[in-house]
Amino acid sequence: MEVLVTALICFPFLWAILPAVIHNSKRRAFTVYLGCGIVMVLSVFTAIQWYLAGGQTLDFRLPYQEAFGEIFLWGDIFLMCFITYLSYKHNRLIIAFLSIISTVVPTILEKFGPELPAGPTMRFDWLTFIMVLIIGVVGSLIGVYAVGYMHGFHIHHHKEVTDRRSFFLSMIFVFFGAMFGLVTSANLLGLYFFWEITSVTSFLLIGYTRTDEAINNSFKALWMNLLGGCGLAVAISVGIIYFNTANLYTLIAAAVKTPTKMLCLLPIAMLAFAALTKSAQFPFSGWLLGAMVAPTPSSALLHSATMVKAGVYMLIRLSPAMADNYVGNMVALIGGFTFVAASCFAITVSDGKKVLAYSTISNLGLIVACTGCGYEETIWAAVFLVIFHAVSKSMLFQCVGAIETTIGSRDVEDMQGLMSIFPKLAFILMVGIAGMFLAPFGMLISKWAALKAFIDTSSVYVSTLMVMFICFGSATTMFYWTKWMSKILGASKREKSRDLTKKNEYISMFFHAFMMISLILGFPWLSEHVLKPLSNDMFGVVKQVISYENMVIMIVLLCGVFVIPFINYLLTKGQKGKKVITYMGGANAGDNFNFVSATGDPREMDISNFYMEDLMGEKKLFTPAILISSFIIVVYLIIVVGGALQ
Amino acid sequence: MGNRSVVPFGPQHPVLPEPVHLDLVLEDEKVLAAIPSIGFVHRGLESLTSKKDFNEMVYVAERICGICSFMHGMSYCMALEDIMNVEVPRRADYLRTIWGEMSRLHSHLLWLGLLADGFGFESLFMHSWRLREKILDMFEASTGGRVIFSVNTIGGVLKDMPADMLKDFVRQLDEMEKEIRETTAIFLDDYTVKSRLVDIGIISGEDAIRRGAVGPMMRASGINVDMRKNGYGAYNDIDFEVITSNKCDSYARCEVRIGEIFQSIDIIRQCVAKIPDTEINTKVTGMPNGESIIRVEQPRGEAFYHVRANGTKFLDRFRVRTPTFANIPALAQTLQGCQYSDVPLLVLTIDPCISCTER
Amino acid sequence: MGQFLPFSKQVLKNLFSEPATTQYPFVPREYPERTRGHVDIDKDSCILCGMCMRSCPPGAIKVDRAGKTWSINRFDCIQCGYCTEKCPKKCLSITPGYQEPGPEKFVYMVEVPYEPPKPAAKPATPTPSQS
Amino acid sequence: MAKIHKSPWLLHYDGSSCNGCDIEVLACTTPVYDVERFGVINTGNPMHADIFLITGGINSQNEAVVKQIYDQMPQPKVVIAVGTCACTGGIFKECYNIKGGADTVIPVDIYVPGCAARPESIIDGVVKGIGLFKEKAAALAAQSKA
Amino acid sequence: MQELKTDLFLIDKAELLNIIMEKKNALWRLCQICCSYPKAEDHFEITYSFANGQELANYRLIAEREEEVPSISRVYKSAIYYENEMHELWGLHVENIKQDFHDKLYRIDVETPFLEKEEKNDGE
Amino acid sequence: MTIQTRVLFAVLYVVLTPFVIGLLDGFDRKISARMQGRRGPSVLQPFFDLKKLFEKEFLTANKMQLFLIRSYLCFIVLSGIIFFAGFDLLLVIFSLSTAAMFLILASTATHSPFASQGTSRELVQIMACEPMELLVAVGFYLATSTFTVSDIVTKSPVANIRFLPGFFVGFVFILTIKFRKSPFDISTSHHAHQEVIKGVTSEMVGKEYAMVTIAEWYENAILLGIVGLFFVSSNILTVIGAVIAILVVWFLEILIDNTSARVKWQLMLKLAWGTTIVAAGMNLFLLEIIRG
Ligand code: NFV
Ligand code: SF4
Ligand code: SF4
Ligand code: SF4
Repeated sequence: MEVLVTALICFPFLWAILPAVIHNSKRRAFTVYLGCGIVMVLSVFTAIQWYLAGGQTLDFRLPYQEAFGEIFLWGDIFLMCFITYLSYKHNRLIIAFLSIISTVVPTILEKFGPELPAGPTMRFDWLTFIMVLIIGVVGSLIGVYAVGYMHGFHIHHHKEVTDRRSFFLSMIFVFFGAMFGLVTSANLLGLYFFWEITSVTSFLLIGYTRTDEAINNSFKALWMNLLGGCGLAVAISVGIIYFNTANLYTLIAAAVKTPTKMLCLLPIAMLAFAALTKSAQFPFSGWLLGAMVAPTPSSALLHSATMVKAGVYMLIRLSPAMADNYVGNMVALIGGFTFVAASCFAITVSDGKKVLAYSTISNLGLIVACTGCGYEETIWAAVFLVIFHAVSKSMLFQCVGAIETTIGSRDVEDMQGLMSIFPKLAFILMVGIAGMFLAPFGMLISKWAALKAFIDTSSVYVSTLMVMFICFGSATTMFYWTKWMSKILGASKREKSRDLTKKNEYISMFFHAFMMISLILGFPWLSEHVLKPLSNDMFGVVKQVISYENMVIMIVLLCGVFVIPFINYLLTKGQKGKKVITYMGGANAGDNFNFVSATGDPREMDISNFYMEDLMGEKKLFTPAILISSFIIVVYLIIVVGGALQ
Repeated sequence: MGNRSVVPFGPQHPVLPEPVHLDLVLEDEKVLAAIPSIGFVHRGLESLTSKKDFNEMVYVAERICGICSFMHGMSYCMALEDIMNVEVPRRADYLRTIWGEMSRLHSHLLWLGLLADGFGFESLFMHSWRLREKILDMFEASTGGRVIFSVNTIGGVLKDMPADMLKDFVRQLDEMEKEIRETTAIFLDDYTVKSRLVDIGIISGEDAIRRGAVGPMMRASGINVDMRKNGYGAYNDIDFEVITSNKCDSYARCEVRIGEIFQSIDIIRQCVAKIPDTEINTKVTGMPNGESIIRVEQPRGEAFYHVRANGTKFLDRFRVRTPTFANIPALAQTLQGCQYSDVPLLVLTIDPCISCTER
Repeated sequence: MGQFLPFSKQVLKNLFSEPATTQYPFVPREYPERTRGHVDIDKDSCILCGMCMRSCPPGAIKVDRAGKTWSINRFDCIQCGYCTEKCPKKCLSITPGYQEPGPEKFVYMVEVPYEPPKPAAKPATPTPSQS
Repeated sequence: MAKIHKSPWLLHYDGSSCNGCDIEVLACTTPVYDVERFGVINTGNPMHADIFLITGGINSQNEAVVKQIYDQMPQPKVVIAVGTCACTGGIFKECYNIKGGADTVIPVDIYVPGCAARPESIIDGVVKGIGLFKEKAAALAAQSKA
Repeated sequence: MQELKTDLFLIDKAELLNIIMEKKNALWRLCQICCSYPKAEDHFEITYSFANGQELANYRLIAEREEEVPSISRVYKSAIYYENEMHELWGLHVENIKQDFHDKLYRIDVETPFLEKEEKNDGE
Repeated sequence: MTIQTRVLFAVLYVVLTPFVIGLLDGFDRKISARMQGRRGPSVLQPFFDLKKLFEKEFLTANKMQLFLIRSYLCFIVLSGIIFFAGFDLLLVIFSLSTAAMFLILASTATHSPFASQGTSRELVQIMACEPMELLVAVGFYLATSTFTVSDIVTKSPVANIRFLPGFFVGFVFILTIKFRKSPFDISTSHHAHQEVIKGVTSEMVGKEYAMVTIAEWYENAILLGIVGLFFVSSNILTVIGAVIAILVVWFLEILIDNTSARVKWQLMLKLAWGTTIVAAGMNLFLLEIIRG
């Protein structure tokens, strides 16, 4: 096991060198495919190995742990220097400052602070198992997709951007390595190193095109993530100074044992803070939106489908320590608030990628809220959502990217009638959207569990607020997804044209769709054999989250969603109806797309959805949302820090 | 195109009984641009002067519109009387005034109903129209027609109203007044109604003048213009105040028209009290030769009659500029930036009469 | 702000009182005497002068002097009453009761018993009306 | 009291009338005449309508509109021409822009004369239309069975 | 400017815009523009009517058959309907109307129906 | 609840709803007419309408519409079965919103201006109602610690309205939206004409429209059922109270329908959410405090 995990972490880092040095595009593509294949196989193999071995929590040290420790240390320092250099170059000293603080403090403590007991530095348990699978499978599919996409990006669409694909592809591998490291580390120092790597790689990926906007956004991402890094640094320092440990689990255990002691909560709060920044919750959601400038889906989906999961992963880890305390309340409120606010913003934007970005933030908000609650049900729901979200988001991003290549726009309004011109793309899009909000799928089950749990939460205020957040959030979520869906199914204005989507993009997308559907179908199994042991591990109780009865209903609904339309489709196929032009008050010019205008000539009819910018537009509500969420965070942090210092 | 909709509105549309067409550019439901189109009821009846002689034209003029038909007939006759220098008997003037005010009453009640229909208040629509039926009954009893009366003739009117009939009408109007007051109060007080009218479709007095608006549209913007003050018919004997409002919005237009309903009732009462006992028409002979411009206050505002005769029985030019025609530019302005759901309402607040407009 | 549901008083009153609806097709309607329903002819006094035909704005009346018929297309008549005014014999009148709707437009024709006193008793071309 | 139970939904379109007939059509739906007694609803949407009440003599601009609306009504459907204008063109038939009568554009089933057609007369027309509608529906059913 | 009868003045083309501006600045409202073609006189008569309160003022412009008349739609926006109508129904040439419907204000089959009538009558 | 009773209730629901709600609809039209001073149609009119609609020729602008509408109907019935067979209330609401999605897809499939505008408004309506619907389920959970309808009925010793007055007020408020009654009848016009003609149903011809009508009846049955749920307890006699309550609410909706103008969607959204937050939110908060 140790070896496998080490391989999992080290392999991508090493493999990253290959695309960087190979410049022949065919051969480079081959290396990337191969690398992704290996990563996928390796991760699946590791996971299965572990599963077959009985699914016990494994605590272990890496082989050559000391050597790794040194690498981490110097790696941290290298990253710090790198960032300092860049920020000096671009005249953003505040970033250098953040970076230096967050690196220097733990480093000094580690070097010169008290000697820490040598315990296990890694852990592999159910959550790791899931995360490894997500990163391995979804991540490597993204890798496959990226090769084709980036080819199209440079060769066909954006000739003006310098071709730095070698760099891009190798960064993807670096990223995999860091993510694997992140989800397996138990030692905060190791975790911190990987954490910083993800921040920096994402910074580099966002700035890929080197336009002004890209550079600005990349720095935005950087400072927000570094701020989170600072939180992590504080947590490490507190851990080392007060608890004499840098082990995540020790800290969690301490907090679980004495939830009323603020000092114990402090590192948890700091870690949670870091996680909030990483998972792009309000007020730190800006960076994820900014990330959308990166070459369309590849990096965007890296962020939405995988990187943000780092934050969520951390919160799920922490959640037993957050049950019914200040930290938990803070996280839950931020999550709930983000859920509502981001879904409101998602209504007001029409750029497909932006909708996806906001919906990511919003869904993550729901997950975060679940973790903040810290009950078995919510963890169950949170993990469930993580899985669904990863698959469907990755699929959606790829799909929007492919659509952009094909129809030349990623605006939702331009996807009118996609179903009849590019049915394959539309099908994938539909599956993805359905997976995000339709009746028996992921979101719904999680909402169900979350509502139940929040009603039972002990804090009256939090409970009331959270219930409201969820109720309103689910209404707004429904709005933007449905309007998108209805756009796709509408009548099409465009001519059929050639589908420019690459084969490998399709392979990746269909594989996702397949996964999605099997996840949906296999959800009782998943619940029974993965999620239950998971919450059992975390809380030590086995609880049937969803009753047998409801399980049956959900399955009935599920079949309903597929079977009812299908049967009806078959039944109505033979119906003969006379074709008639649509009703336009008698002004139809004869083809449903034009009407007789006021001047007597045909004029093209356009139909667009509601965006409600006056009501809940970014311009109007973004600043208040940031203020409210900052307020929540600041107040709770003051409570915790103040309490700890007393 | 981004998130803009470009959609047609009408010509066939149940909110408006008459065909109106607009090209709308919407953002969500906000109207960014609205281009009205007219011509769905354009019959070209001004050209009938070459086919019908000036006497038959009375009946054509009446059929410009079924709502303000009486006044069209009357103004046409007034124009020809002016050209031919005919003195109309005083009683005929009074009768014309009474019928004219009854027309205004029925037109305003009709409008109130349509407005209620436009904002989805079905029972209020039904109420207003039920009240209006009584006026129509009065019309039928006095002229024989419900909407087209054919009582005007060049030189006076064709039918007289006996004194007891007039008394009976006044009695009926007294009874109705209470009911009308109850019903119109809803337009002015109800929360949901107000949410649809207040501050919607604002047009300032100056803008109204610049765009040539007339009638209640103008008076609701605080401009005191009423052709009745020119003193045609019996109006120079009647005592009345022009009703204006300074709110400039849809609510003000509603307010002004409601005020005019009661004003009309009052004018009818005064007329009945003062009506002299003379002939009802004078014999007219000869051919018209000359030109006349007549302005009459229709329910919807000032109607502008321009008649030019050349000494034969076929007129040279018969031109009607109806109030709705004059109000369309003002309407186009109020439509800018309103909500989609306000579109029919704003169209209704000018009290459109397309058949008048397009003749 | 305005009042909430101020109309409910009247609405409830209506609910419990007799509706205003007439029972029309089941109970026939009574018309006031002046109602202009349709044009009737007193065929005995008609002299087939054709005045009505020439004055009718939509041209609904046809007078056939040779065939001795007077006919009216009631689907074309606009009940303006101009013919009744113009008729020298005042044999036309406009009376309550309207033409039944139906699937076909038809012409109502009466034979006029009038005997012209002598041929060419009338001028061949009528002078313009009302000079 | 005999009842006429059916549910013919009306569509009313003003094909260049003077308005007089239109307001009388509307008056039919209001309390005093209340055609809803026969299940009549004024829908305003051709897709749902059974009876097409057309007023006015149809001008050139309206011709296409009237045809289009007529085509959008599903069978069985009945067209009623309301008012003298819609029957023959009436006083406007000599105008340069009037086609003259609704039957110049679409087949008309019932003519309701009158200027303006009285509500009673319109009700009679509608009741006749309902009868015709029944027949047409039966014919359609027979046809679809065959 | 020459007074024809009460409130009716004959003006020529050069005066038109001045008068219009004057009226506009004094906040008069445009009542109507009427075009006619009296058989006997064989030219267009275009009558512009303005009102202020109860006051009325009419100005008449004489134009030959093919003569171009300046548009006042840039001063009085509401004039577009009148001017388009004159152009469409009478065939009067109005120079650059602010919003030209190009004979589609009323979509009629007959071209300039009012003038054709005149011609027919002339021929009789 | 035994499986037999569940099946029985479900079957009763499927079979009786069209008759009961159809009749209520007929009375609704009659009462509305009387309120407007008219005589109104026969109470059986809704059935005549349906019959006629099914007999009409089938015209279509887009073939897809029919199967989407059928799916809509099936889903509504399915949700009703879940409700009346006594399963989870929250799932009923979720599946209702899934059903609504089919309606929306059906109406946009045609690319018609009025249907599309109506659809957008329909979406706003759903968005306006959904929080309150979910909160009703939450309320019942707070009062009875279960989402399951059968348990809510059998386990509550007294009618839950005692604990949930705020929820009830909020729910009755959004019922006006759900029943498509006047102040909020903005996406389809059941009454007096409006700018989007028939909105969502503009393009639905004959049997399509009939199916939508039936689906609405089935949905109304569920909603009225939820109203009843506030009033029933384990005591069987409370059913009478529930029926009376349903009738009163139903009459109230008719009254509101006849005494208000249609408002704009912005105001509707604000009012609906405002009421939800104030009425249901306060009640929720108080209940939470009581529960500790
Ligand atoms: N009042 C009036 Fe007319 C006239 N003239 C107007 O636009 O209604 Ni038919
Ligand atoms: S009433 Fe009028 S339309 Fe009828 S026949 Fe007499 S003149 Fe002709
Ligand atoms: S005008 Fe009188 S008399 Fe002469 S034909 Fe006609 S009906 Fe007969
Ligand atoms: S028949 Fe008479 S009332 Fe009816 S539209 Fe024609 S002119 Fe008007």
